[in-house]
Amino acid sequence: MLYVSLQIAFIILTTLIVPILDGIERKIKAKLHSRIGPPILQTWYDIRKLFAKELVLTRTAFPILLVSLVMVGLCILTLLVIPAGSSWTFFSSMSLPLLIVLIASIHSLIIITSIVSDNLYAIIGGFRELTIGIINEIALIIALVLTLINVGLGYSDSQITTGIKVSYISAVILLAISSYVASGRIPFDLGEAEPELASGVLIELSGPVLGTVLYSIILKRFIFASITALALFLPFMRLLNPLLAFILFILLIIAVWIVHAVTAVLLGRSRVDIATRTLICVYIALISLSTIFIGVGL
Amino acid sequence: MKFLKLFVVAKKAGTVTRKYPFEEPLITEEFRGEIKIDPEKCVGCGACTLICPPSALTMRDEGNVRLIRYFVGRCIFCGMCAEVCPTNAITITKEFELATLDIDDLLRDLLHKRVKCRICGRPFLTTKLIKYANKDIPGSDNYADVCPECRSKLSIKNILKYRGDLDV
Amino acid sequence: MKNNDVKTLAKGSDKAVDMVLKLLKEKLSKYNVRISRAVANNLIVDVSRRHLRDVAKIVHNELGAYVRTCVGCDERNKNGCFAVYHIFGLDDYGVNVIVRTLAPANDVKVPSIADIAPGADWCELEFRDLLGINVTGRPVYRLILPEDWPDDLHPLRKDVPYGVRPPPVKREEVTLTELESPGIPVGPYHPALHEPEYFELYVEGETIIDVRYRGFHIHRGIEKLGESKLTYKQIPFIAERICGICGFCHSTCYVMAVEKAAKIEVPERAEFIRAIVLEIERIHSHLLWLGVACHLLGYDAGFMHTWRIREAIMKLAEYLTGSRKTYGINIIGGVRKDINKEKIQNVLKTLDHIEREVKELLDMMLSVPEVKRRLTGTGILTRGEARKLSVVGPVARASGLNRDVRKDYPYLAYKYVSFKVPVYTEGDNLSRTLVRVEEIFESISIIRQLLDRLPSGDIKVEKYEIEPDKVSTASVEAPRGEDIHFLITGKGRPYRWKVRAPTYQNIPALRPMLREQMLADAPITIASIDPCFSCTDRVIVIETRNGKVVSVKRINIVKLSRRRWPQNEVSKALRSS
Amino acid sequence: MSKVNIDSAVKALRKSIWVFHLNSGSCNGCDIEVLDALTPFFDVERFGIKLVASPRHADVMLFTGPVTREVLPKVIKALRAMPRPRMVLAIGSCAVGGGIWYDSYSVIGGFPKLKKILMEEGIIIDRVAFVPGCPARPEAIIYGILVLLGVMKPKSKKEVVTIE
Repeated sequence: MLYVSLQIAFIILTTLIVPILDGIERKIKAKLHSRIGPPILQTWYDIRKLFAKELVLTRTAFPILLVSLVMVGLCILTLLVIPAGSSWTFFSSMSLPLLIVLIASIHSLIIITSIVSDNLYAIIGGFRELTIGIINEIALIIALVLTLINVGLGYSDSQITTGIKVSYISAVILLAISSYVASGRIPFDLGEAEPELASGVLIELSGPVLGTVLYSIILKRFIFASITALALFLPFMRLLNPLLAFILFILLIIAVWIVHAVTAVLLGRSRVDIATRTLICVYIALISLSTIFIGVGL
Repeated sequence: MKFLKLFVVAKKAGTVTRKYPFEEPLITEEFRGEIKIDPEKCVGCGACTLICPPSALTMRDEGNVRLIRYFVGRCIFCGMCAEVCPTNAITITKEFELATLDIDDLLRDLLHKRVKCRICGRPFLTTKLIKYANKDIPGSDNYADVCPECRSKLSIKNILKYRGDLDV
Repeated sequence: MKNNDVKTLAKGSDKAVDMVLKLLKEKLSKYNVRISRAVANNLIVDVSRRHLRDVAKIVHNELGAYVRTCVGCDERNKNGCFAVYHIFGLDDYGVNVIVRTLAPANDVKVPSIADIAPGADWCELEFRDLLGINVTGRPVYRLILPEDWPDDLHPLRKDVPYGVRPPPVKREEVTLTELESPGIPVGPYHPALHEPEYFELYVEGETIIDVRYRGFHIHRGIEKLGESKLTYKQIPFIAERICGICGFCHSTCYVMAVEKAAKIEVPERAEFIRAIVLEIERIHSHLLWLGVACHLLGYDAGFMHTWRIREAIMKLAEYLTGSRKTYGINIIGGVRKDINKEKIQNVLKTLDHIEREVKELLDMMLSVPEVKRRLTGTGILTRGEARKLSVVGPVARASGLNRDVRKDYPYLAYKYVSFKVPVYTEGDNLSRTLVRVEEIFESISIIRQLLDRLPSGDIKVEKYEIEPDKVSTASVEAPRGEDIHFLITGKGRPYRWKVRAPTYQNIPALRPMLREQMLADAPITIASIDPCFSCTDRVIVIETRNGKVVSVKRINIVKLSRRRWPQNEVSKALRSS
Repeated sequence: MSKVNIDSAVKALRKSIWVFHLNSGSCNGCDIEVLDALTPFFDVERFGIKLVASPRHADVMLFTGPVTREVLPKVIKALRAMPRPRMVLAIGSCAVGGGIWYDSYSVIGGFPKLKKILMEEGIIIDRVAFVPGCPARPEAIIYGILVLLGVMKPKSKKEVVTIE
């Protein structure tokens, strides 16, 4: 029962704090720019305002609204699958494929949103997302599997091993990179690249539709932060009291989010061909390393 | 890895934001803002309206009124008017908070009374300009309240009278 | 003439002009030309229409002169003809060769020289639009005037009054059908361009295969205004507003042209002050560019920090001139504001501070992997293309052409200071960035030297007379390259005043630069010439289709993308990994 | 929209203002000052102001330039794409009064004249604030936005002085 209520608490908490986390991200960015920056609640204000705005129903606005609502739903479902710092109860062997399917569908929905649109920028943006997405999704899935193999792909709590291995570290690095890429931040926010595509996939949206899409994007960022956090946290999870684990897990997610935010400020935007090339090199190297490490039992 | 120096750069600079409007703006003592025309000193000669590049300062004569209009909305804040003003009536202030919701709020009008010509009764120069001219050119009072047209007629008449060609 | 002689020659001096005069007489002896000296370093070659092309060939190809610009002029009330002035610059001598051709009013056409000197392509179309002088032997189209402008109304003709404003015609807008139309106006308003301009990039997948430029959205009719409404004294202020970034270059250029024509001796102190302000403007402009470039590469931290540093320069400019931009201190005969001891101290202090900060920042900025990778090897302009198009400024210098007006056509106080002109040979976006970066430091050193040597004395002369019918030119090295003003004096105001801003000469170079590039690099490549459209457009615009930067129909792009991409990209990436 | 509606809609915007920058043929002076207002020294993001890339997303249009003949149809399109309430901040001498070229052959002459054309096209502008300056300095732009949103009362008033 405790686990169920913790999981529900996790979802409720998440849906409420993500705008604030985004606000913190903007504040961090501003600080690194030597300026004051917006108030922490700014993203919250933005979304609230967008919902109060006139709904301009372009030809494609309605399907996009539907898609974005489904996207928010999917994000919440995904949160359900991520164990909120307590146990494997929800994260059985069935959860892994479920998680993968959910993440893949979130991505394809974003791409659908842009391809449904008539706008050229949105279409180009969509195709860019697709290119990066295909490569990244594969790496993300492999990383998830590798991590779980390392901590002991378990059917129950007892099977989780606690020792830290080299192969575990390399798998977590792979997972951290691919989930960062999946979170759609600079240098990999190619689909929305403002300078050439004028916000790309978002260009045509306005008012409540834009609000929903923006909200689902930050929810998505939270999910990917929590996947990295989960991989880091799994080996220790069993050792802790559920409530403490829950709190620590949330804090860890916030910490990962902040690391993501800082990384994004330090870098510039990549280009679709450079990005794919770099990512493929890095992923192939890391995957083979992890496999070798597992093979030799390091 | 030099790009990590951003932390150093940002830390050294600190937060530089000026919290305008809660703090002072970043203006220097040389800044040229809105101009102010001192109605006491202005004589309505219109020198400023001739030099003003964007015609933000305009002059219009209507009946017995001369309108010197300063339209802040078109002003380029070059300050040439202050340089040419013969009476130093124009000063350059540091005012830049000029935004309004109504464009008419950006008008500054000076209405000068015009003197009626003693002879033909048509208004011509402003009262103050005549006073100003009299101060500088003594002895011009005689013709001060006569418009240029009548004045030339008058002088021709006087010359003719002097030469005795005309019986008056 | 031996090369050595040229090297030791004081550019633009009387001796240099005489040498060019002799050279021209020798080379052009077969043709029926009259060569005469105009004011300062200008030579006028009068040539009939029949020999114009031959003369252009010799001057451009044999003497190696760059096209500076060409100007049309309505001189019907003087000699019953329209005149065309082709201005060539001999950088080695610092002398302008102005080739004048007359076209009688009943047969208004001149042969084109655009195939000989591609740099003259646009200016020929410009006088065709604005003065109705036809150009033969080349494809012609409307370049400058709005599409709904009547065909037979040429605004710069002297018989067209200033106030003429044909009512806008409701254009039959070529809208795309419901399915094809994005329904949202993007370009000419596009986040990569801070001004309304229109580039059509034809893409295949993400690779640009061709470019079409439709510019001249900011044509405000400045030249007409200067020739028919304002007076000599008011024009410096409008010249300054040709461009809000390099405005002081324009006003300096204009006043210099007038001063040359009227032979006004400007006090040395004024020349120093002008040069100081020009260099301050260059620093602000280059920092601004650097910031925008960072932003276009998605590196906002770079943008924010360069602009933070730039703020000190803006404050300095206001402190010295009274305004953050459009300084308004240039007048014919000198400047309006003096620099005192206290100001010198403050300027030096700010410069030290800026130099330190910029160094540190650049070190950081150019080490960001994405910034470095996306600048290197993109947007290449070869030396050959650069020479052919007579490009100017940092664009020319990054492609291996050693051109700098400050050295080639010395003006103001630049002869008293020593500085280096950075030249790179790669011609890519990185070289253009590095040229600008080095220029920031050179400018700082120039200001220090100028302040150190600031002579005492007056800052302006008040009494002067401007004789009509003098032909004069002046040029200034603006942050974006060579800015040139051509002036024929008139009564109370210029008879003809033509402005050729640096971007005007550089935009045609974008085509070779953008081809075969990735779409993602288009914004930074376009920005790498530091385009200033408001300068370029003083006069103009066109465009039929509502703004879309990528003008491949939706269906096609989807098809193209499906065919060529992402599979292609992925396989390429796989191959190279 | 009635006046009351606009006032309440404007109030709702006070904490989150997304702006689109529309250059209608300006000299760049005001445009770089608009950008300057985003940078560390002025940092308008502290008011929740964000520059967006599409007029669809915009609450306030930052309007610069004297409206050249060529951009006129494009400017109209951009303003039409903006959702209501349409608020415009006309920045600089050109946008407010047409600038030096207010009566030139290829210039319409500033926002007030454009507004009349927009009325004929059936595009309603709910509120305009005028920010004089050549170029308008970043502080003046910030002040203008605050005036537009009704946070600050405008200081400028029409002055008429009669001299005897």
